[in-house]
Amino acid sequence: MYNSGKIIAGLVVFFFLATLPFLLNFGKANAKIEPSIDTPEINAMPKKHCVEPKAFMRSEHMQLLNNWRDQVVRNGNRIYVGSDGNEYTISLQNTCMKCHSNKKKFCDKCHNYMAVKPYCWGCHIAPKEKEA
Amino acid sequence: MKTVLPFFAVVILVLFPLFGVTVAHQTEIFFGVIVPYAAMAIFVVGFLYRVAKWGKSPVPFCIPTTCGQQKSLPWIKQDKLENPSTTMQVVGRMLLEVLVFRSLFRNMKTEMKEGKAVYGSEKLLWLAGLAFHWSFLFIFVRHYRFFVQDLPSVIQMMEGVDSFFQIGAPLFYMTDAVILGAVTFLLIRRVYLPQIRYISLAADFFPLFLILAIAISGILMRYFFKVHIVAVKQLALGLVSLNPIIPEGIGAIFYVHLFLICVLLMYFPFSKLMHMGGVFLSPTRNMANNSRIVRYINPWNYPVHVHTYEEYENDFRDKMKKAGLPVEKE
Amino acid sequence: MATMDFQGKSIEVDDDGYLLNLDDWSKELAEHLASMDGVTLTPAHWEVINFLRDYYKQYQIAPMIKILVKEIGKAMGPEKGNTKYLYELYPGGPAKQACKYAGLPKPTGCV
Amino acid sequence: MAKLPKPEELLQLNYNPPPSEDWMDRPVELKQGNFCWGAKGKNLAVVEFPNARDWTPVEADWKLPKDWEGTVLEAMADRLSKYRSFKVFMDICVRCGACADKCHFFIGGGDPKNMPVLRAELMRSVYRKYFTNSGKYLGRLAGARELNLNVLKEWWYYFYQCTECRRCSVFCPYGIDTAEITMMAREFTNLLGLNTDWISGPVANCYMKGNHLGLEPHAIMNSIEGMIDDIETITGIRINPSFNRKGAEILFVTPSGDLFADPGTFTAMGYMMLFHELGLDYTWSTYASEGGNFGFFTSNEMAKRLNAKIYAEAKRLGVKYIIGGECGHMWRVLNQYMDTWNGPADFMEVPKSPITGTVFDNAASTKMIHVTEFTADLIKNGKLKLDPSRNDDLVITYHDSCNTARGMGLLDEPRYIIHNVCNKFHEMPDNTIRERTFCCGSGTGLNASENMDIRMRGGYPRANAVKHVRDKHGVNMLANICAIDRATLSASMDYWVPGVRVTGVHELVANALLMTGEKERETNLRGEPLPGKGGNE
Repeated sequence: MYNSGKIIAGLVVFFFLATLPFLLNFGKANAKIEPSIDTPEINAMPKKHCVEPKAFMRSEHMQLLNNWRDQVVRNGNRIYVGSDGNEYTISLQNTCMKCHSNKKKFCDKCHNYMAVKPYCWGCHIAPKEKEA
Repeated sequence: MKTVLPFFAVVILVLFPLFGVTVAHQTEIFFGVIVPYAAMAIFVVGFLYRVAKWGKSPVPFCIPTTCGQQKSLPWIKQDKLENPSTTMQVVGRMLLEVLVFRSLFRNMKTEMKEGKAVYGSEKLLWLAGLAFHWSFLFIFVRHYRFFVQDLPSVIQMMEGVDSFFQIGAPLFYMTDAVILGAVTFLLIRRVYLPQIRYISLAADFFPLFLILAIAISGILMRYFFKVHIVAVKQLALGLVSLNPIIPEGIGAIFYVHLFLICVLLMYFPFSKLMHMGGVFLSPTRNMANNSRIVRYINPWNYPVHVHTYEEYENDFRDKMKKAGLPVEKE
Repeated sequence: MATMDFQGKSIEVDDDGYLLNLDDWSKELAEHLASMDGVTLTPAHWEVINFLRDYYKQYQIAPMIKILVKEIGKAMGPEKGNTKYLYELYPGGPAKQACKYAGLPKPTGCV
Repeated sequence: MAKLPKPEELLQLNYNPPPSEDWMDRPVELKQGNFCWGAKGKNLAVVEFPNARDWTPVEADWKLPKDWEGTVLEAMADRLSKYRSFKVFMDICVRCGACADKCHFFIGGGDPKNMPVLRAELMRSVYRKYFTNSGKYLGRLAGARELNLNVLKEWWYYFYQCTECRRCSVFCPYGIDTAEITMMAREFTNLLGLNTDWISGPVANCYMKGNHLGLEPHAIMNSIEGMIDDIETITGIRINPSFNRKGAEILFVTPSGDLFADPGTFTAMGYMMLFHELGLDYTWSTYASEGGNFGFFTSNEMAKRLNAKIYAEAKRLGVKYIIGGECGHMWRVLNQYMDTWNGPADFMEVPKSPITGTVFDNAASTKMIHVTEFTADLIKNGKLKLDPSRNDDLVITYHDSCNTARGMGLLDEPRYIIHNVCNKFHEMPDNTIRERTFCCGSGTGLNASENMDIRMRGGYPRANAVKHVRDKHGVNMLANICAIDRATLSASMDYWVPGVRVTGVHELVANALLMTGEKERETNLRGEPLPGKGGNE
C-alpha cells in the first residue's frame, strides 16, 4: 500500500512551512528603514555628533548602554569618556534622550522593525516626544 | 581522511564568500540573492522529490516493530503507544518518536565486565540528539524575525524564553550555547568512540562541521563582529517578497553565515539529513499492528507456484492409505 | 562436493562426511567409515545400524533418539534400551555417528 | 568441523574495532564454525531455484552464473521499487551507532561487521554506487563501493549471520530494521543459488512433504503414536487425535520440530493432552504439517509458496478457524504476512473458543489464534483444573522469542499461563526480556551443527541473562514458545549455563493439568519422578 494521501498531505504541510516566509510577504513592499535624527536639539547642534561615531553606535549601542547602566548602578560612575576625548554624563534620560527626543521615530523605528524589545523602558520613563 | 576532508571542505566554504565579498562587492548579489534562491529551490524541490520517490515504492507488508504487549484478550493490558493497533495510537507513537526520540531513549551500553556482558545506562546520545534538534528548531523559528514585518507574539515569547536570563547585550540566547555543546559532543563522540568512528563516513562528519560553522558564524555575528542588522532584515525581506535588494554595508560575516546555510539547504536533499522526512515513512514505526484484524493488501501480490494437496496425495497416497489416513481419491 | 575413495570407487559425501547416495553403502563401507573414527563395529553396533537403515527405508528419515532407544530396548533387552548404553556404543552421539556408518544423511534436529 | 573452544576462551572479546582501519579495507574471511554449508543442487532444483548446483563456500569458485552482478543489480532495482522499507532504510541511516552494541552476534563475537549498522552498510555501500549520484561520482568518499566477488562473499557470510531478530530496530531512532535488509540480501543470494544447506534442505522438504523435517504422512502418525503411548503410560489415558479430518471445527498447526525432537515433543504432548481434556473438535494435517517457514529465510516468494498450504488445507478440510502452536518466526509470518500473501480467509469464521465462548477479535481477519491466547483465556475463565505443585521441581524463567516479541507483541499471554501452572518463576533482567529480548542465536536457519562457533556466540547474551537468574534464584528451566528455541537453547544452555534445561509452555501446562479420569501420576511428561507427593490431591 502506498498511503499516497498521507504522504501528499505531509508534503503539502512541508511545502507550506518551507515557503512560509514567502507566503507571509507575498505582495508586501519592503519598507526602507532609517531612524530620524530630525529633533530640535540635534538640529540646534553646530556639529552633529553622538558620544561615539555613527557606525559604532549603530551596532554597539546596546552594549554601550549596558555598560553605562553597570557603571552607574554598580560603580556609581557617571562620567563616560568618548573615543573623541570628550566627557559625557552617563544618563539615558539626560544624555541620550536629550538629543534623541523622538523615541518613536528613532529608537522604536529599528526596534520595531527588528522585533527587538529592549527592556530600557521597563524602568525608565520615555520622555515626551519632540519633533522639529 | 573521512574526518579531515569534510573539515577542509567546510573551511573552503567559509573562505569562499569571505574573500568574495571582501575583494569584490559585485559578488554580494551572487551570495546574497542568486545562491539563496537556488538553495531554496533545490531544498524544496529536492525534498519533495526524495519523499515522493520513497512514496512511489509501496509498503507490501504490515511490519511494525512491536515494542510492547499486543491487543489481545480484553483483560490483558495493551501497550497502546508501543504496540498500536489503531491509527490514533500510531499517531501517538510517532509523536513520541519525532518529538522526544522515544526509541533512542531506550539506548544502553553493552560492556564486558568480569567476564560477563552488562548493560549500563547510556542516555547521553539521546540527550545530545534531543538538545541539538530542539535548539536547532528554536533557532530556526527565532530567525523568523528577519522574514516577517510583524513578528507573531508566539515567536516573541519563544525569544523571551530563550533569553530568559537577560545576560549581556544583545541578550544571550541559551539555544546558542546548547547547539554548540550538542554538536561538539556529537562530533567528539564520532572521533573518540572506536565503534562510532569505525562506522562513520565522510558524509557523517561534513554536516556536523557545516552546522558547527553555521552556529559559530551566527554567534560571532550576534555577539562579536556586529553587522548592520537592519540591512540584513532588508535583504531577507527583499528575498522573501521577491524584490531582492543588496543593502550597503552589511558585513562579510553575514555572507559567510548565509552561504553556509545555503550549502546546508542544497546538501540536505542529497544526504542522510533526509532522515527528517524519512522518519515519517518508516514502516516499522508508522504502522498499526493490526494485520490479524484487518487484511493488509500488497499491491504487487502475485500468484505463485505451490505444491497442491492433490500433488501431495499423489506422492503419498499408498503410504497414507496404509497408515489409515483419509484420502480424496482412492 | 567432497568425495572419498573406497575400493577403487569414488563415493560422494557431504561436507560432514555423510554419504550422499544411500545406494553407495555396503557393510564393508560401514566398517571402513567406522575404522576412520577408530571404531570397530561389534554386533551391538550392527543392531543399531540395521535398525536405522530399516527405519530410514520405511520413513525416509532417521528416527528420533527416543524411538531408537525404545526399539533397541525391544530388540536387545530393556537393560540396553537407554540413552546411556547408546552413547557408550557411539560416543559421538548415537544419531550422528551411527547414521554416518549406516549411510544415512546427517540427521536434522529441529528446523 | 572446527572444535568449539571453551566458553571462557570464546569470550576473549574486544568490542573496539582497530582504530586506524577502514572497514572497506578489511577483507572477508570465512571462519570455520561461522557459516553453514552451501545449499545442495538437488534441494534448490526441487523448488525451481536458479543456478541449482552443489557448491562449497570455502572454495574460491562459487560457480556463479554469467553476469551475476547484473542479476543482483537488476533485482536490487526491482526490490527498491517494491519495498519502501528497503528504499527508506538505504537512505536515512545517520550512523548514530545506537544499534551497534545491540546485536547478539556483536555482543558475543565482537566482529565489527556484526554491528547492525555496518551489516546494513555492506548493502548500502553497493546501493550508493549504483543508485545514488553521490556514490556514482564520489565513490568511496561517499561510502560507495563496487559489487564484486569479495563483496558478494561478504554479503553471504554476514547476511547469513543475521537472525532477523529485529532487536536493533527497537533502538533505532528511525526504526531501521536490519531484518528487512537481510531479507533483501537473501533474496539476491538466492538468485545466484547461494543458499545454505540447512535452509534449502528444509525448504525442499516442506514444499514436497509438508514440513521442514521431511516427515512423510505415516512418519508423522508414527511419531504422534509414540507420544500417545507415553501419555498413556504417564496418565493412564489413551487419547486419540485425528489427522486430515474433514469437518473438524479447528485445524491445529505447529512447527514440525515439535513432532520429532526433544524437548519439543513434550510440548506437542502438552497440546494433545490439553485438547483431549477439553474435548476439542480439532484435527492435525499431514499436508500443512509445518507452522514454521524456512522459505521466509530464503525469499518472499518461497515463503508465500510454503505458507499457502495452511489456508489451502483449512479450506479443504472445511474448518472454522485455526490454532497455531508455539513457534517464533512462524508467528511473525502468520501475524504480518500470511493474510496478505494468501488471504482473504473469508471461508472461515472469527475464532470463538468453544469452551469459554470468547471471540478472538484480534484475529478477525486471519482466523488464526496462538495457542497461548487460547489457553490463557481458558485459565482466566477457570476452565482448567491445575496443580502447579507438580512443577515444583522447576524454577522457571521465560525467554521471549524475537518474533513473538517484536513482530507481534505476544508477551503477557504466556507469562499469565506460566504463573498459573508453576509456583516458582523469576524474570530475567529488564534489559533482556520483552521487546528487548535476545535471540537464541540460531534463528533464520542458522541452527545447523557446522556453525557452532557463531551460534554459541550469538546465544551468549541470552545465556548470560539466564545465568544471572540461575545464580541468583536457582533457575533450572527456561520456558519459551518457539520450536527453534527449544532445540537451540538446549545446546546453548549446555554450553554456557549447564544445569538449565528448556521447555515449551504447554509442557508445563500439561504437567499441571488435572485430567478427567487420570491415574495417580508418578512422573512428568519427561518420565522423571514428580516432586514431593505428586499426583492428584
